[in-house]
Amino acid sequence: MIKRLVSIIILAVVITSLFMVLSETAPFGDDETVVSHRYIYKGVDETGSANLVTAVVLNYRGFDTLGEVTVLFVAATGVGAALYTRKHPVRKNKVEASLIVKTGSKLLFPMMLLFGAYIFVHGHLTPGGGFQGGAVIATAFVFKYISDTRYSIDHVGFTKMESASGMIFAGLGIMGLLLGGYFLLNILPNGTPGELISAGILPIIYIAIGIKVGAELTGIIDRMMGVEA
Amino acid sequence: MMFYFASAALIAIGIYMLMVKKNLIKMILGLSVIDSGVNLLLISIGYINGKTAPIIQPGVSPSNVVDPLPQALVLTNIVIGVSVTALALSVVIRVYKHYKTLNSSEVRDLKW
Amino acid sequence: MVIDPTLMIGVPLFIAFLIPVSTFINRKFPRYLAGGTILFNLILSMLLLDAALKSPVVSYLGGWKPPFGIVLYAGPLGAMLALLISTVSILTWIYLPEYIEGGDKEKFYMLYLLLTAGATGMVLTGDLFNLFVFTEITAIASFSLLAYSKGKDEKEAMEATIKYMIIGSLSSAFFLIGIALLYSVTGTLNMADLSSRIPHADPRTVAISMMFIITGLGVEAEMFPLNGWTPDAYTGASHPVSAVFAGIVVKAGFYALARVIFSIYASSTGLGIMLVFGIITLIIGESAALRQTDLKRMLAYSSIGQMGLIITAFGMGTQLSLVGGLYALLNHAFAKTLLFMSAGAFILSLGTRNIGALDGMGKKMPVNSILFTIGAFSIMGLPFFGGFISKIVIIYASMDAGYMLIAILILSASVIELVYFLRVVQRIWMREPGDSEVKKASNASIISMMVLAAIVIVMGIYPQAFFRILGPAAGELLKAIGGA
Amino acid sequence: MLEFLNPMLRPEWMISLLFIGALLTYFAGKVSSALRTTFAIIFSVFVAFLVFLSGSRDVLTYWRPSASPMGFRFVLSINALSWFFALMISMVSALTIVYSAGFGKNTEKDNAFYGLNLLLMGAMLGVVFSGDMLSFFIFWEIMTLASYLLTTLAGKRAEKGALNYMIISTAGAYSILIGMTMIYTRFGTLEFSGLASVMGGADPMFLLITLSMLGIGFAVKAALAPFYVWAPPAYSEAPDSFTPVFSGALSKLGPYGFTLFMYGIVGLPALAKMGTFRGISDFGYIIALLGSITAVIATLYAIAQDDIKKLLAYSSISQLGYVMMGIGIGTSIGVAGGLYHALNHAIFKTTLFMGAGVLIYTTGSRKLSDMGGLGTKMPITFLTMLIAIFALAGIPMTGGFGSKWLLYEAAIDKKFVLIAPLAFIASVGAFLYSFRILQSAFLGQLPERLKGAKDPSPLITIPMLFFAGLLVLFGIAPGIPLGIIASVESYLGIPALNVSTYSVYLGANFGAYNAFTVMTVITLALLVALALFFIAKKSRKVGQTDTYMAGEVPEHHVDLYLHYSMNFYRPLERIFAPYLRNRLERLYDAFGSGYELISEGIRRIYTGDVQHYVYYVMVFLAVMILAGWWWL
Repeated sequence: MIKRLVSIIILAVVITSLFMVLSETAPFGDDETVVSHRYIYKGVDETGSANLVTAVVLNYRGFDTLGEVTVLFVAATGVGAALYTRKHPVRKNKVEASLIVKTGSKLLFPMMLLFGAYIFVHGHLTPGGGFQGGAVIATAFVFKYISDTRYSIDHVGFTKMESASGMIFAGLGIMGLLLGGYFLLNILPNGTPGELISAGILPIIYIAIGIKVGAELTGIIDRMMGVEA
Repeated sequence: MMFYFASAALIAIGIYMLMVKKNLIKMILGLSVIDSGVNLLLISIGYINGKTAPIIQPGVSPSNVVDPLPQALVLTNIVIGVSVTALALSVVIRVYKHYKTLNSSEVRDLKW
Repeated sequence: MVIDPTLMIGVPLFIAFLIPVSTFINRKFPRYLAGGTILFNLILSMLLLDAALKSPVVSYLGGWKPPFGIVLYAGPLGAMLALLISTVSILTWIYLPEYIEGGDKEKFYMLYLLLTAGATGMVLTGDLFNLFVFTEITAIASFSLLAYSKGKDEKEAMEATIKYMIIGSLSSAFFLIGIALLYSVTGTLNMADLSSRIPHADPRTVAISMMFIITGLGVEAEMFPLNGWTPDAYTGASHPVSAVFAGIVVKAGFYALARVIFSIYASSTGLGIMLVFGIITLIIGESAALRQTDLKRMLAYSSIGQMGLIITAFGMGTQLSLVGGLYALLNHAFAKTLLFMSAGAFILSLGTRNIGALDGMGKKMPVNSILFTIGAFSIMGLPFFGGFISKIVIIYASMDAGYMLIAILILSASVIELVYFLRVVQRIWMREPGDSEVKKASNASIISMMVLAAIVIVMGIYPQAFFRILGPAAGELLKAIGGA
Repeated sequence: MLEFLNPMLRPEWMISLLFIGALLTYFAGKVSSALRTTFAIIFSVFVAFLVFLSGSRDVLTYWRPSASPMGFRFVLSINALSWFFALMISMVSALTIVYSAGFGKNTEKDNAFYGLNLLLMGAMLGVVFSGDMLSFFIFWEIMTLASYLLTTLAGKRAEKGALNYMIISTAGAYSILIGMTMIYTRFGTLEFSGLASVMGGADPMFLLITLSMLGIGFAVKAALAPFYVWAPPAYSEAPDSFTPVFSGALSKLGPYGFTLFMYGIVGLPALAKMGTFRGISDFGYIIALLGSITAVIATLYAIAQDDIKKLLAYSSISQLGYVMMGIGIGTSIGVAGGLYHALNHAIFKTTLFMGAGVLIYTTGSRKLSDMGGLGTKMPITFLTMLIAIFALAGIPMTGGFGSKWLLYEAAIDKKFVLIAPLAFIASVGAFLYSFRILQSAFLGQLPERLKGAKDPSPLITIPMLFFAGLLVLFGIAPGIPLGIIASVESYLGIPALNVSTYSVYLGANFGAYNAFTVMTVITLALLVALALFFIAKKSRKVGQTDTYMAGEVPEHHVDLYLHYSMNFYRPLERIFAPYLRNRLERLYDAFGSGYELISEGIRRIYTGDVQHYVYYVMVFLAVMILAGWWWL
């Protein structure tokens, strides 16, 4: 009990101060944009992306995103390293899924893939983007795993896809450096904001990210499915 | 204001889980909860009263959108959170395999 | 030739993504791809340091001028640390093949390469959130490398990983809260921009955000109450990973802490915290090492102690103390890497981490024993080795700044350090060996250790070469805080 | 004739020659052991010769390192004081290297042995030639490191001694470092010449603190109470062919440091500002008192030793106590006596340790009770050790008499009722224990197994004979060393002693002491005694154990048990035993184990439970936030 009491006191200190500081100095809903001012007012012209979040994520702060992709990549690799077993994992769940799940997943699987692709292809226009789209794609494969006890992804193909898409992102960055002198420089024309083919390299990056994230998350799930606990 | 409160509460709950719960999976969940709290905090900081999502399209003028930067940061942080959780869970699987327990105070071969 | 700091991050990332595919061609490929990339980084960082000493090399990511885009800033300090990271990385790369077992080797090399890239990013970035991202890359790569251990060490490795992950993730959450608070009052993330806006921002928020960030980064920097993970992680990790932790991860984490306190907050309170907790870390670390019977754990505690020394030196915040602190940082990076490597060779051939098993190793593994001794002597601060110079400079700096008590505490801690290291060294050289056969370390690992030993000795007998870099490097940090 | 050597008579030459020689010697050993030994001898003897030639001329060398963060320059200088000590050191080191070559061992460790010996010699010369505190400190540390490594070559038995030596020396060196940085931050210079002009003006409190800080470091090397605890194990367990340097040369750096800083830099007038006692400064008085106490305590321990090296180790401590007493007193006679005794001690203790090495080599044991009757078998060793023991006991005809005489005079002159009697007691004790060596090792009955003992090779005996010759020379003509010491004194600003070759003038109260006259009288007296002995000789030569073994040859174990060296001074030991129960060592041990206990507690902080670590992080954060809230 003392433990809980102490932890509550500590938390009270930390959280109260955090809350007080926030409500004093940055009242909720207050206009405090400094740097973002430019993003908001010039973002569309400068990047050609209607979705300002995408403009920030992929263009102004594209380097963060490259890092983010790397983080996921590292984690996927790490999961693989942590769960490594000498012989290739064999899935253990022998419980057959019900007919509804089986049929439903067969029906939904292509649609989910398509929806995922839609999300990352339209990342510069609508809410969402590569990460979200990738997650949706991974969900589609989860469906597969649930419905079919013997299903397993094509590991080699997924690895190739994952690597290729990662290299596209990093390669675009290096290309920008070689062609324009700046890493991750937008080397393609911006086009008309609001159209599908616009915003320069942004859609390419988001497609790459989408494939990569989808492959990686699926890979992680595949790894975890195969573990004997 | 609600959101500040909620995010502070989420962070507090997460830390409380870390400090009190002995189950490793609950501790990892705690980390996830903290992450959500931080994400909410970031989003709330970027929120501006009465404005809409930062997607410029017909009917939305630049003077009428919220700060996009914190949202971009949140996007990054979500991915980081996912990565950490995935990795932590897979490590916990291995820990359980070796220790046959998830109690954090029994997983202490390394000490002193 | 384009000398651009982004290449030091972009190329390793590209190659890391390439590695999984390359295994389809040849199993040996990943190792050489990783090594080649690190070598490329090494060469680039040398050129970068050369350029940075003349004028800082700045790179705007995506062509956006700060504060709108992310900027990489390679001053003398950043370039020097990048060089340090690549050097330690390449030497560990030479060392490591026989010390990692099990698993997919290509995964190890991918993670290893990404760790190097992440740490390089940490020391070069000029953007606070980008610093967070690279800290995470480095941290998650460290977690994964730690979890990579297979075979009989797996149990301990997994335990260490989960501990490190929980503490590390908690700390990164605090780091992000700190960033969020700062953003809420300044509206910017660029470090230079932040430092110019902070004086006009609400002091209380700034102070609280600083506390969060110090807590967040202090974990990586092994600052005292935050360093619970350290001994466990060093003990549980495979030997090259321990070496990389000491040589790269902790150094980059510490640099991030110092950078935030010096360049962003420019706060004397922050320096005071570093000073106080640095000295506590030093004493706790050295004292905890005194009674260790586990070789790697002893080195881990010694590493905590050395980090305490470095933090203390930085906390004093004078030009001289920074030079001394940086000298100690370099010395510790090289010497502790060397120690972990040679300890790894001992442990590999003995099959135990127990110090008691080292009796008479001087006769059985003479070269490795000499290398271990060199590392130990350098950490102890004996003449002819780098630690000696750093100790003199730090002591002089602390006396000069009027901290006599600190100087006395540092020296007392050094005496403790001397005791436990000499106990091991004497055991190695003065006892009679047992009968068991030992396996000699491979030539490659011996070569990489010899290079480290040579660096440490050069640091001890020709310090001017290093002072020439460290002077401007310290000046770079001090500029923000107003010269002192 | 030797003009071509003139360009080499510079400190940097001598030191770098030795450092390079150290490396060359070490690597030459990988090729051939003969080459290695030759190298070692050539380098050390040549440098010793250079030191001898260079004389006390003032040579200064500057070296300003570029890009150094502190903005200083390194200075090396040869002056009267440093030359005197350099002469002593190089003589002892070089001849000890020659001596150790005589043993002709050929192990891997010998490479390190010779290399480190040269390194140590270079470092010691570096310490005395340093003209600024930073190089002083650096050389000091190199010296400590080299001597530590040399001690560890002895293997497992030296483990504890070496560790303690290194720990206490390092603590001492750090104390010097603090004193040094205090001075530097106050005056902005580290050069002795610059400091000498400003230190005198500093306030007494500052002087007291800095001098104490530096003094602790020097006292450790000089094995002054209460810092001597490292010395007995380290001296006695170090390799036999290193101990001569260890005790003979290295320990002299302590007195050197005191002399340099008390008189060379701070100066007598400034010392007097700190308060005086009967005309000498309080600081000096305390040093002198500590010195005399050390002398007595160590002597009492020495009397009880059966281990020859341990006995000599305690004797070293005791004799260094004398040296410190003289230097502490700080009058013209006192400093002269102290420095002269330092020189004598360097010579006779080196000889004794060399002799001890020979004895141990011959008998295979360090126990005096395992030896006996070797005087006839090893006449040269016997003779040289006899002379050294005479010098140690302060018997006329040897240098030791003169220096002890000066020290007594210095103490009596100032009417120190505490110090003078302590010095006398220690002197009597010195006679007792030195007699024990003589009696146990060389006289008495020869054990059966030592029948084949003989004098060692000339490489070993020549250095010993050389030193013995020097002692006799100094006994007859004390003016030779005292002349140099007088010039040292005038360099230090202390009134110089009035000496001629054969006599020393000690001031109005004591008049002159003419060594030649003393020598003649003593020699005559000895001759008379010898004549009487032969005339009145009625005894018959018998075996030592005849009386109670009924003529039987004792078996070995009986031999051991009944050896006359067992319980040699039993009655004395019984008297002193209650006071000698290793009080100081126990204090140090208690401190050590106490700290181990604390650190055992500290490492329990790292419990291994991740939840506790989370607590630490959270407590840290909460405390920081509260503090931040409170500050603002």
